[in-house]
Amino acid sequence: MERVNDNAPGRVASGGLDRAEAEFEAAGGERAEGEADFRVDVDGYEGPLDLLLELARRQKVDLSRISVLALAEQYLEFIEAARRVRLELAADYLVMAAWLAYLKSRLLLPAPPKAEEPDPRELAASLARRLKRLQAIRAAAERLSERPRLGRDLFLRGAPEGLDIINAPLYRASLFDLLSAYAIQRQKQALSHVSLKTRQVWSLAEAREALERIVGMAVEWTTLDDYLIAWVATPAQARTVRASTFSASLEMVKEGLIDLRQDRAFAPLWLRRRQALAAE
Amino acid sequence: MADQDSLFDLKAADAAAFLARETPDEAQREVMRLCEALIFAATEPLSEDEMLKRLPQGAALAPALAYLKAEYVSRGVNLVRVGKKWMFRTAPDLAWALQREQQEPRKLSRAAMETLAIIAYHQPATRAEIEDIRGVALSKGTMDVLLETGWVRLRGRRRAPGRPVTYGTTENFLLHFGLEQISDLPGLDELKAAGLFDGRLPKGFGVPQPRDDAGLLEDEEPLGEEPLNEAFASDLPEE
Amino acid sequence: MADQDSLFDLKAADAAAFLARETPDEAQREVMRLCEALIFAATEPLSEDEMLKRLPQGAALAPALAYLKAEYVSRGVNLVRVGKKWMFRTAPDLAWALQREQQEPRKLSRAAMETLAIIAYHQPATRAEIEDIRGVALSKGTMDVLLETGWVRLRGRRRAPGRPVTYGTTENFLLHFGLEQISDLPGLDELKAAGLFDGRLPKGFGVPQPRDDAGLLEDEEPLGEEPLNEAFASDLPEE
Repeated sequence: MERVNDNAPGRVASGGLDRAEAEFEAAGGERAEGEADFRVDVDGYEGPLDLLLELARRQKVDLSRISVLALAEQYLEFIEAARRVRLELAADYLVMAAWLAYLKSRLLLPAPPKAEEPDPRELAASLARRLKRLQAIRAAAERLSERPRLGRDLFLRGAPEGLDIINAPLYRASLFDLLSAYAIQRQKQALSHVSLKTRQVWSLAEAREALERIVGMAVEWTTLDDYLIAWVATPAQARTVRASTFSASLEMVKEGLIDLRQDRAFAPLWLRRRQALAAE
Repeated sequence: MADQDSLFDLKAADAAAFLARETPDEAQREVMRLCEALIFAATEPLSEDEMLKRLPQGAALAPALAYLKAEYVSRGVNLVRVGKKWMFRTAPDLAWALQREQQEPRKLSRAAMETLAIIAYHQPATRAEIEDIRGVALSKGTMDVLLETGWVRLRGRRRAPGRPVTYGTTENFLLHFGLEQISDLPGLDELKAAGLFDGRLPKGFGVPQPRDDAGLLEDEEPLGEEPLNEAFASDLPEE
Repeated sequence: MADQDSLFDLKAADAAAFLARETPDEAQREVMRLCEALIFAATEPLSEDEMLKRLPQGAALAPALAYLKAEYVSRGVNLVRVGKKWMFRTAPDLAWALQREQQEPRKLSRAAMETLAIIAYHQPATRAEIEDIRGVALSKGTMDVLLETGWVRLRGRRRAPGRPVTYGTTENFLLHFGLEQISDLPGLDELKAAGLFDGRLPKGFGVPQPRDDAGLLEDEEPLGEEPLNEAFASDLPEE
């Protein structure tokens, strides 16, 4: 059970009680004269112990000198009154009532010959102790909540500069890491050099660019090999240079830039700038 | 050098007497200046360990803090200790000038405040002990609210049938309520003398001192990994 | 009361003289306490107007601030005026204590590890040589990290076109990897025996005998003062 605040209706184990309905005048003539009607609001109590403490306070004596018998009677009257208005009471109120009724009868009756049951005086004292303990914790809670609070009464520095921790890196590596990094990378590199030995290839674009430079000079029939293969290519490149140049020359013939002739199969290729262009 | 521990509770008159008796030398003055600057600059209460890490080797921290505390007792800002941590904060009697209108801290319900008080004065406390003192069942919401404030923590489990979870207060609790240590709780001595919080102990066994140490008591054990079979399973801090 | 404006720039000696001459009375002490708390708790520098709003009617602000400032001059925290606003600030000479270095362990990237190994075995090595051996371009970051470790140093320049910087290892390198001298680095046979190289190596593959002589080799010359025209100009340790 939790009470949201002192006034709002709280949730109560009995559940669904309308506050207005829960409020009623308690029967009882124990009140001091002049005191306002003892209006009991079940919602206002946090359980039977809380109610008992409130009733005990009305005895206006030190809790250690309280009359537990009187207290039990008041509680039972309260419960009786609540039942008369058909107020549904939480089970723990009724359990307490049953226990207090038992305690009351034990306090009033002479002790049974065989004292097998607990001494009623002990039980009463224990109840008084519980009430005292509840009252004490209430007072403690009160004192605690009256303490100056941080952020309300006490303030820390509004704008602290802050303490810096500068993280200086501390590198760690083992000799094994170092050696294996070295070995792995050198081995990889050594092997990839062998397998990836690339052939040098003259691209079509490169061949065309070279050819265009040559054409300017080739007013007369000239062999392709004389210019390109001899001067540009190393022996290893000869084939790719010849192949790419031939393809590029066919392109240029098609565009009407040069003439191309070959006297017989596998004979040298002759190349000449188109006459019309040469005349310009 | 006077007994330092007693200085940590010193009042203005004690402080004046202490300062009249003891005068820090130049080296101590310098350690004091450093402590002052460090605690001032820190965004949170500063532990003595952290201070030592930043002070020159062999600096005498304890006397420096004792002097500083004494010097600040009568000022508008006080040096206070919470557990093993230090901070400056405004003097309690100046609250009226500092209070900021809009910032009213959320008020705890009476149930929550009482539960907090039981946990504080009676810790480590189990749910059953809290319910026994208050005479009503403890709602899950109340405990949720308290855990949310950061003032209450789950400490461990009681070595008892059902291994119930034990609750205690945090350093934040001390900080928030301006307590240096848990034994500074108001009225604690009277309550102990009256034997009112001997809940689970038979009479004559003495009264347990509230404990909020990080370590567990003899009758406590770690929370462990098993699911909480309490009604408060959801109280466990999220991982 | 001395001229207050001059007090706002006062030094320790002036402050002592001022405090010896002037003693605040009890009322002034209370205003000082309030100012102290207000400035302390404020989230930004506090103007005198704002202070006046929270002080009792007729409080003498200026002398209180002058006293306060003088009292704080020699402390670890100083009261300073910025324009017409006031704030506490840790004493400038203690800035060193507010920063603390903490070593944070870090691992080298694979690229950095490989580069370090190549420098160790092939030193003195230029950037081009490292790139040639690794088969990939060397990023600036990698070399920065290696220089930061303190294991790699700039040795000099190669007597070659472009006069590229040569890199070598440091004494710290030997220390960290537990080597007495650089020639203790295992050779090809030892590396093979350790299973680090498998058998598939091309003919003529070798591992150099590393050397890290402090002196420059014949084909090296001092770094000199000319600016580094390398891509790694920023690799040079800061002055």
